[in-house]
Amino acid sequence: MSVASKDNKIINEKIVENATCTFCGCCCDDITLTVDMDKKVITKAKDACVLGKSWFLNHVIEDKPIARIDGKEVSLDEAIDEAAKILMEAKFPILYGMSDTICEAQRQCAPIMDDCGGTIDTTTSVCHGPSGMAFQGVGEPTMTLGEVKNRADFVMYWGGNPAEAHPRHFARYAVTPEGMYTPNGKDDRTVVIVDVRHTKTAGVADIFLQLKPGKDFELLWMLRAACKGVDIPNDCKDICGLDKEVVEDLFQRMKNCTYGVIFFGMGLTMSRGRHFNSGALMALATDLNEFTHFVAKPARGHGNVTGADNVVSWQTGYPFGVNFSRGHPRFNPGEFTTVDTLSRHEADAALIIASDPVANFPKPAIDHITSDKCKLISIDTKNTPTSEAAHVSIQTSTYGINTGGTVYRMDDVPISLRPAFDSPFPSDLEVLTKLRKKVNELSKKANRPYATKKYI
Amino acid sequence: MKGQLILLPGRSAKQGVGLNKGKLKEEYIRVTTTLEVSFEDAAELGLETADIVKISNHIGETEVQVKVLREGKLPVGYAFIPYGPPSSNLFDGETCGTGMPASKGMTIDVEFIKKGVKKKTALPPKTAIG
Amino acid sequence: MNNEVRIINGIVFDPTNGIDGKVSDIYIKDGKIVSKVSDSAKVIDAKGMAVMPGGVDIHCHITGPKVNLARKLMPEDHRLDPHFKTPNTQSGSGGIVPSTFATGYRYATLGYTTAMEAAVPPLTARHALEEMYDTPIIDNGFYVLLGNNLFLQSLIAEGRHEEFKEAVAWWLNATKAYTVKLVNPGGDEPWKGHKNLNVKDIDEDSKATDIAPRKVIEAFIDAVHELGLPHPPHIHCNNLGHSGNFDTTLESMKTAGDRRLHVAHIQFNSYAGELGKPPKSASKEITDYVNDHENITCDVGQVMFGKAMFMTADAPLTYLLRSYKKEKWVNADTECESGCGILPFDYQGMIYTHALQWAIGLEIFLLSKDPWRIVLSTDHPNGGSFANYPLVIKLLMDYEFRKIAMKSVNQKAMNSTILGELKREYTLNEICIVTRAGPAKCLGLKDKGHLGVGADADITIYDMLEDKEEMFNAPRYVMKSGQLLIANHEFVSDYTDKKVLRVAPDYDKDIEKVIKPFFDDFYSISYSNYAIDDEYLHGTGKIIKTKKKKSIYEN
Amino acid sequence: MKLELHTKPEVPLEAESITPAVINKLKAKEIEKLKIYHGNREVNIADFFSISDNKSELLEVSGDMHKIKYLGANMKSGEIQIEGDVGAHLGSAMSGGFIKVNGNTGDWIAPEMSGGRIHITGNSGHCVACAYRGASKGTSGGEIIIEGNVKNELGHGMSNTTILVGGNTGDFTGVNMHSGTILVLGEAGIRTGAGMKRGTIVCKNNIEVLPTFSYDCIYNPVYLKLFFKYVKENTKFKIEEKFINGSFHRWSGDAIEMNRGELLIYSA
Repeated sequence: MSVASKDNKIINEKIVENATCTFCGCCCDDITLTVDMDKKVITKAKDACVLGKSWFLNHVIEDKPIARIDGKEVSLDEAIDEAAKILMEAKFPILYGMSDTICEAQRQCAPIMDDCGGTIDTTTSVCHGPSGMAFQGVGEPTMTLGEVKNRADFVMYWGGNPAEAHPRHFARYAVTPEGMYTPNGKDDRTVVIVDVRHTKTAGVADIFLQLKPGKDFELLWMLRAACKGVDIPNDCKDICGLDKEVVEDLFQRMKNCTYGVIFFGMGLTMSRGRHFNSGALMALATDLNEFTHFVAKPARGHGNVTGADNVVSWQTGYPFGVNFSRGHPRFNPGEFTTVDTLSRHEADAALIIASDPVANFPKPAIDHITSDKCKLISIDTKNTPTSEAAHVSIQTSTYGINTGGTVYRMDDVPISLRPAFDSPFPSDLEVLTKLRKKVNELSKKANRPYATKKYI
Repeated sequence: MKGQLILLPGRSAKQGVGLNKGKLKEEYIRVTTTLEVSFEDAAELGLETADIVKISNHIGETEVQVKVLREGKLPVGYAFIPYGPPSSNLFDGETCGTGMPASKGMTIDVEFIKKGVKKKTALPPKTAIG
Repeated sequence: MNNEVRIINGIVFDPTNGIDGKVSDIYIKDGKIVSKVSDSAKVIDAKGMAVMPGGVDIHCHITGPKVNLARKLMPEDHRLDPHFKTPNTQSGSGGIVPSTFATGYRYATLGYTTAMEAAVPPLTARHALEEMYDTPIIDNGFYVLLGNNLFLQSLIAEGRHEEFKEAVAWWLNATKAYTVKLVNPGGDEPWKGHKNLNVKDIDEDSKATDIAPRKVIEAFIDAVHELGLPHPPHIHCNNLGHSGNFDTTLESMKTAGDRRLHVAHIQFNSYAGELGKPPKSASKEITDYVNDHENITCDVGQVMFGKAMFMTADAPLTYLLRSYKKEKWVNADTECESGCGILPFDYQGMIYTHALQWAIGLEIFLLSKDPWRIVLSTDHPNGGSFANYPLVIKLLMDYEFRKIAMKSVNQKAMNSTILGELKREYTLNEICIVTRAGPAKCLGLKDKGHLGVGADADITIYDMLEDKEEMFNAPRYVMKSGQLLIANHEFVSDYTDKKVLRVAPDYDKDIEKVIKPFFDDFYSISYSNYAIDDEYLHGTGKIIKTKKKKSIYEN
Repeated sequence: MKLELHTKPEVPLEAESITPAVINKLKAKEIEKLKIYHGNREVNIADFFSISDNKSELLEVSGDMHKIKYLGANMKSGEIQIEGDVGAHLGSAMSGGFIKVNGNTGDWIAPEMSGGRIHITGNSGHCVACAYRGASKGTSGGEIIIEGNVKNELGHGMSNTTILVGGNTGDFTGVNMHSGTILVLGEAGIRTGAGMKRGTIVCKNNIEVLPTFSYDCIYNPVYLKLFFKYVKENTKFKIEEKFINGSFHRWSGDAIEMNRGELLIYSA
């Protein structure tokens, strides 16, 4: 479509309706993009939040090489050959990341590591990995976000800050929308926030509970005991910083609602106790089903990390931290997860896809990944500290803006993307498919002996 | 002036916006080097908004700029910083058998270095408003 | 490349074409069975071996969101059963819910080449299709859960039959499904919206459900009949697993009148006794009805001792079962459409109820007169893993073995059944019907389940062994669409050109105008992002033709 | 047999074949060709260890082995003596025999142990005698003695195992335990005994008790005296007389799991 702009220049404009923003786990799929096809930029992102707008509007096609080895420009095939060679020669390679790419590309990753006998890990391990482990231990009553919109009359956020991390979560799914059995929106819901900080999120609360830092588990445990008929102890205030009456009132509200939901964030998974904190919360939600319908859900973050979880699970049986060095998938968080393998100086090659450990990881891990003991390969859409430190660096196009594909919303609902404009860079899918083929060829040539029996 | 606080790194919208512009760009760097402390602690430590402080623990150290919060926003004794390279400098690689480094609630030393210039507030880009 | 194959000297079992153990040759070209091939065709000598069409599983749970949740839930189970990499195949994890790669390979090593996923919520059907593409070798298709769809229920309640039918057709197209699945129709609303209640009577029209389950069942049977789908609705009846539920099952089947209906895992619906008390067998009442009514097909859902995993859209049932052993449990509600419950389980021979369930399944097999309408299944993984199929076959084919097996389980349960008196032994031909020819016919798959000219060259060749469990556990050759995958029990190649079987009935485009407002109000994703693009089939889609029939509401 | 590490592995080395049952059957030459796994490569033991015959049933292994996993895995009988640090999964699924470590160990010591003894003179990592992720039950027997400190999740989901710790423990000691006994002579971390079903946790120092535990009484059971006597005879732990004869605060819990476990904290 061509339209006249203000100064009467004709610009070549395209409208993309119902586009999906992949910045946070909300995956809002109702965004209307206006694209300037000449300049290759998105000029408007109607209905997107502040994060979404900055995601769409800041995307420009940069003038930079597709592939580099040690900073020198090379062809894509040369870079892929070099990457495949490094991975096959390595004795303990790891593949990490995958949160900012589509499922179709993620699907290529586990087979690559299967062929070269490495470890595959996703950003889940430093996000809601502990919740995943807790899920394996206690299970979880859960739901899709539409159920919250339609039914929930009790909504709780625990240890998260959706106002800043998932800005449209309130309006689209959980607090204000008018649903089937919640025709009056927020008036039909009680919103409770539990956090140690008075964040922006606390502003929407009907009830804000400021917890003593690090006492999430204790409060959850008291509520669980309350489900079994144990009284809230009198020294409740000393234990968790909340008055006994407040906790009792909270418990009554949880018990007496019709459809209750708890969203929880990394305040639980990242603090002391980790998987036991989120496990206690899931167990509490399970216990509450004795009285009413109650569900819980981790408010998962970045892009398509939920998709990575799903893909790795269906291909290997385990959600993250999966090792193939003995010819079949093995799972043990803490042993095969990226932070550990790097901090313990074990990995001798690292393929980082669409994520940035050099900026976000703990210092000991960064020290190893940037050392010459570990050959670093990066596939990313943007320049990051990781791509700059990498031996082989490949630039790809951006999902959801330049390429289509599937992403999973935080509640495991898959959504197809509608790209806005094309990019001169290859897609992750294209690069990884080529790499998978190359690694497979090399592995057939290497002909390593395959194990056939269980060793332990 | 030196004291101890417990650090609670986390996400913020500004950090998310900065991330999209590019991790090597100014805005992201500015956001991720801002340490939020409570009103009470600032008084105790004699800190004011825009002061440059060194924060450190047994893993590493980094220099950040202070932002003093209004009363009641943060519990006393705690400090907040958005995730980013500076906060990474203080994380331990220990994951307690979970794969997740303890990136909330580590004790840090805070030491005053010098007075700083007040930063411009990192507003979202113009085009993004409305 | 010469893609012709000649299988010679084999003992051929092809019940569809009336061949019962006759030594003859089979010719294959371009993935199909043909009447002759050139002399340069590759020869497989199957002397002394049984040649059968590839197995068809009509009801299992192997792909989709709930399967993946169950997979994630069980690391300790995967750990005990690794699936190793070979030069031709990828690694995976086994256990009660294997990873996708392991699922495909393990079905193939039992001689199965087609397996239908029995329950996928429409909202997450994309996920199921993606997983199917990662499940090697076997052809798939899935049944879409529509029985608790609130929009469709409201159309039924308002008597808008034409629009209902069009909407069902739209949903089948939008999700790329094979047929409709009803699970505990009407049960989701009381569960989600009324503090975990359930419906108990198929004529119940309480406050919790605006519509009685029978009305829903009837409407779907009619719609699917009129749309002319190759396979009727698949129903998981109300009250599944409860003592005394056989009445509900009979009533559900009667609702169909003379129209077709497939009752899934019928064993779980064949219990006499009082609600809340230990069950008794009602296999006779159920099989009597099935024997007399040619419109009814069913699969057994045989319970096998050992590990199992409840994984069903019948969420209240899993919650009820959780109360016995408070272990990990998953509930997953899907907006406007479905529920889901997941619970790891162990069937133990010494427990009365479990032993009785095992016996009821076998009774149903042995009492049913028409093997073409009763399909072998364990409702994998609800009654046990599909890896149990060879053992089920041995139990059916060997009366003496059955008697020995009966001795090692709960005797009170055995004394309350007539299993010991049933001396019938299945023949190889009958086994071939209940595992291949029958399910293919039930599904309306004309190219599968037989070895006549024009059929897909999905062929399994077993060594003729005395021990039937051993025989069916390790086929010597397995061929998919004419490509040899297993030769001498080893994988020789990895087949990727698999198919997703689906239907695409025509519908009136105006129905979208009726559906869309509901989406805008009550769904959390946009209407235009709901229907699945063809690219999710990765070029593997295969449409089975439908034939519209006259509406019974027209005069 | 005596195995001495001559080359440090660069990446994790998995050496489940180093157990008395495998080694004692073979001659030194044959042992050299046993397979172990260096990352994803199959290598011979001789690539990393020098082997000498000490004409004894005792299997001696020495060197800095913090990257070596699965030593003594599946062990049913016999004895291993380890000089130096070892890595994860020591004594995995062992059902009998004795492993002595003069040094520190990594994480995941003795998962799924059902019998035998492990004695570690140094410190140990996380998840000692812990159930694998997803499983509700961990070890089902055996005895573990650690003279130094242990980190988190000691005895997670264990039943019937006895664990004696001379130093401190991390958080969640005895979490979800089914039965068995844990003795902590140093400081225990927070949330000790969370979700425990039965079993006993004895602490010499005061701990922060979870709100779901309820205080019963002070008492001085006879079986504890016998237990301490046993500990004194079998370890080098310093156990003072006043501790042996002392009284203990008894807390019962976890209320979430029917209150049948006990937490004994030394009073005076």
